[in-house]
Amino acid sequence: MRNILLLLKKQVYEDKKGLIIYASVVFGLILIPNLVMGFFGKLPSSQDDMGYLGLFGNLLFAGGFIMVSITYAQEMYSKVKQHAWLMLPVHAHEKLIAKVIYHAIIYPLVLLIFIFASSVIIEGLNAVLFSSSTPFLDMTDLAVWKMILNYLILQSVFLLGATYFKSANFVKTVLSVMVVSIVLSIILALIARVVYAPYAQVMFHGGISIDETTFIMNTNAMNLLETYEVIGKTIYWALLAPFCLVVSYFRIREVEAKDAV
Amino acid sequence: MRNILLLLKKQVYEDKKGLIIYASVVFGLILIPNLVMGFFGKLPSSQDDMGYLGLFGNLLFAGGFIMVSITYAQEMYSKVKQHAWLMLPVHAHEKLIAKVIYHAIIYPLVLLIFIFASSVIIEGLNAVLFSSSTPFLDMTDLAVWKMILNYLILQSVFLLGATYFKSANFVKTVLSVMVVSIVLSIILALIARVVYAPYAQVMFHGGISIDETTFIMNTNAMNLLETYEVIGKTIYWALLAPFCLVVSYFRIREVEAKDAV
Amino acid sequence: MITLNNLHFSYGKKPLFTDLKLDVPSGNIYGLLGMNGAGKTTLLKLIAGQLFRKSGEAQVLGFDPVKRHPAMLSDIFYLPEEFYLPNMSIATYLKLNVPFYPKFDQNAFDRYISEFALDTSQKISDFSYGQKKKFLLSFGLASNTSLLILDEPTNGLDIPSKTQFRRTVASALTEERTFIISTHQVRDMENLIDPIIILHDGVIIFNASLEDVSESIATTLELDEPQGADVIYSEKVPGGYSVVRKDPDGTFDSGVDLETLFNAVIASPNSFKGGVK
Amino acid sequence: MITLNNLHFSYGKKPLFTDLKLDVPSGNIYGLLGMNGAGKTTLLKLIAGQLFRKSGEAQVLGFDPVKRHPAMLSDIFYLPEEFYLPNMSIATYLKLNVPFYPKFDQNAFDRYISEFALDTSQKISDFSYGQKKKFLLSFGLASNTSLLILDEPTNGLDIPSKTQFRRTVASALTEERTFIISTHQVRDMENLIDPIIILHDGVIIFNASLEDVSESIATTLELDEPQGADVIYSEKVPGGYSVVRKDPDGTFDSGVDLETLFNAVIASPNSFKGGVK
Repeated sequence: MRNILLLLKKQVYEDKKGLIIYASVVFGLILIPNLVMGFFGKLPSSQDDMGYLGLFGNLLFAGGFIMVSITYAQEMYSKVKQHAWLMLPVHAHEKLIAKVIYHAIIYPLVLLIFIFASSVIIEGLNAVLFSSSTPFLDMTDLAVWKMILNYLILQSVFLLGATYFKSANFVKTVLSVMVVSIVLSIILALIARVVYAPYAQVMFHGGISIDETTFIMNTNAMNLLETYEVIGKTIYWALLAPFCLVVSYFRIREVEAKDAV
Repeated sequence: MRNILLLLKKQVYEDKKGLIIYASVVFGLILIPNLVMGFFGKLPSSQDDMGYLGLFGNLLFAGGFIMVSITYAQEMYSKVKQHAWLMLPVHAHEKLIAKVIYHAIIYPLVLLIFIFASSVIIEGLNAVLFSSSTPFLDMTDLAVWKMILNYLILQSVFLLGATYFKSANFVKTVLSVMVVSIVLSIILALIARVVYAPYAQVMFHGGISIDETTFIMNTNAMNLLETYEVIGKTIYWALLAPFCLVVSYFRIREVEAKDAV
Repeated sequence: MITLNNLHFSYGKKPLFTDLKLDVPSGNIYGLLGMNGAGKTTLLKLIAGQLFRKSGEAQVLGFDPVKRHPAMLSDIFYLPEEFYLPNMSIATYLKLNVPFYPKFDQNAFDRYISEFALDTSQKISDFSYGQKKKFLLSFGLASNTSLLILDEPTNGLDIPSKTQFRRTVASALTEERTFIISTHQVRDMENLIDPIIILHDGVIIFNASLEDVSESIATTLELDEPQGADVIYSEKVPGGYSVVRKDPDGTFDSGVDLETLFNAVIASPNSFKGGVK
Repeated sequence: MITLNNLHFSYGKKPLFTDLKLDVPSGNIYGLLGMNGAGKTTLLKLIAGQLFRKSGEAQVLGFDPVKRHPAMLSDIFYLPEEFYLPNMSIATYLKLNVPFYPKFDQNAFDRYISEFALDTSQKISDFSYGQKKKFLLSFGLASNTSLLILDEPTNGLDIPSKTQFRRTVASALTEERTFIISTHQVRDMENLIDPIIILHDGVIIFNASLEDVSESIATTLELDEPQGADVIYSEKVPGGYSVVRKDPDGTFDSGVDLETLFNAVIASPNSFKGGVK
């Protein structure tokens, strides 16, 4: 626990400059177009706060995935920095947990507070300068927390990519996800063809005569579909992240000096 | 001339591996979804060849801008590679011209031929496997050459960014272009307000009584608008690229060892 | 302290070490010598747990290095040839890194820093390569780790700093500490490194203290080409011949020139006490 | 060959050189010595046109270096401490780079490559640091450029390679060629570098040939702490004192120990012929 806190402190100090730049750029990118639109009297109507929510979502997903991708490439696989990574006297699981806390928990919460604070400042300015009154980012909005939950799952995929690939891990992760999705959908389509072939035959070629059998079979098919949905959801919500974490842990434990690029 | 040819040869040899990877990834990204869609019998209809044209456009602009950005960051501003860049016995203008020929002329043409060849191979496959017959990329399409002309102009902006900024030049170039656009549009809007204020007053507050004066003034306003359009087009088509090239030339001539990051 | 036995290691298919043996007791400054590509840095990385052996046994400070146990890592300081220091002040660096090294001694650190004449107000990323090395060395020495691994520590140091380096390292040696210094700059290390370990073609062909060596041989500078059965090795140098002679009776009262010894060992390892075929 | 006059240069606001003067005639192997941060590499980069002076005059091979004229660059070979080699074979590297060096001699290149025992079938990016250095050195020597600038050339070379380096560079010297070797490893360079240039605090405090120096002084190793008015400098070393004495009559018939000379010059530059206040 002590080591994890020490690692988090270290990470924050070492990332400080980059995070300040990141925050300034984001704030500038909200502020400047806002001022321009305010100047031309074209600020959005008061009910439309999708702007902040959308911005939060974009920064959460894109920013978070990129941060996860960069951190391992720069520390674990970097020729000059890997030495410090390997020699730091902490367990592999402590390194992983510290990074996961940093990217999966601290980052979303800090980002949420930051976007909220930015929205307060900017809408305050709008109210004073242009007498406009768009609402702030609504932190109690369920959509916000759904995004964060999905981010928690999906960032683990990028964590796996970042620890698995030695170089260009972001691009390779995206490509791998694409390839895996395509292969999975082909397999699912084949299964669907095989499994549902009899129902499909009955349904499409059985004419309009609805007899008892068809009903039963259709009910079975619906049950099957529901089963698939449950399986899919379980895999996504319960198994994907732990799987990615465990594989990442083994990569971190087994990384060697010759893996640096 | 001899030096420029030698530089081009050097560039091709040094980029060879990266270019082969790039080409393979692109080809794979066309081929795989195509096979999947073919398998499910969902290939696009025969008249729709926007796919190849759009792909060409995306790769031309995004790929080209990224290549320009990377090349200077990796050679002129890289701590380890800058030494070779500075000590190579050629003039600064020869280095610039070789890079411009490589990125602005060779890249679009090779990409065009590559996408055309890919389209031939893939549509050939489609015809054999799925008896589909989408047309190849049409190299005589005016849209292709308009894209290339626009690319010629716009890549010079990224060239300027790549030579001007020592680090993160791609991001900084995009941000600069955004800021410049915003500032320009504010200035233009202000000018428009000042210049057209009398016409606007007449037009909006003069009621429905259309007298001779209003007509003459409106004609003048139209002439002014046309003048602005001509000015804008001249700046874009004739002045932007030479300006960027000249500034880039001076940056290349004046880069020093202490600029490396 | 360090025991390697039957160690096998290879990059890809080409084996670098087959059946490497090494036993390093504590309390000395070992000099690890070898030609480019002999595997000195690989050996250091195997000891530090940065590389995993293919087979064989290894024990470092009582741990298997591949486990990278924090208790082992916090008792090792490894100064590599290439390193990175973050953009922060010395004080911040210490605040973030000292907690991982329980035996760290702040007073000793301050002393080393002033011995190496480092400016504590400067950011460590603004230091020159030589200054960064002196900073890391101060940190490592003050950490009081049992094992210090230094890879080419005098590369990049100027002449006065090299003198200071010799003095500081010599003064930091205790019974419980072990230094392993890998270097080509043996002349910088004269009178510092004592047991000499020579790695050649993936084998440790020499592992002996200079005292033992000088009991049986002598290195001399002679004007004429040397003759006689007692000549083990000779090479032409400006001003004559550097000669290694058998000298079991102590006829020649001379120190051992490390460069000549190294060349002689590479040429015929089994002529030396401590040398192996 | 090289003339610098009134040279001013600074990084940011802190001036490094104010009013630097240097005159380097051709046909020698100059040794450029100085402490970390003295500005040795900066001086080399100013000569090669990689940095621009703030004011003053500079002429290198008849050109102003800031112009970076191809005719000047193709007559300079500069081996830096850090370098990058692309992922290709030696043959491809030569095919792409030789056309820029009109005086390149393929036979000489093959000879150097075999002297340094480099494997021509390997890709140059797979070479070790030391091998890459030997490859670049072979390329530079074979290019027959009038000026060769070598920054710490023996860093990373093993003991046999250093010996080979001395031999190869000594044999490549002609009347028309000039070497400037910047180094801290002066013991690797003994009997190679002759006019010694010492840069200290942004000023060239010493520029003289060793022959001139040994006419007026001698460096000796003495057992007792040296006394007498003729002692210019002394330092404690293991086994006694390294002493620099005035010796206008040639009483002491000894060579000049470069490390001791360097320390003595830093301590009191104006006691030496060739030294300046």
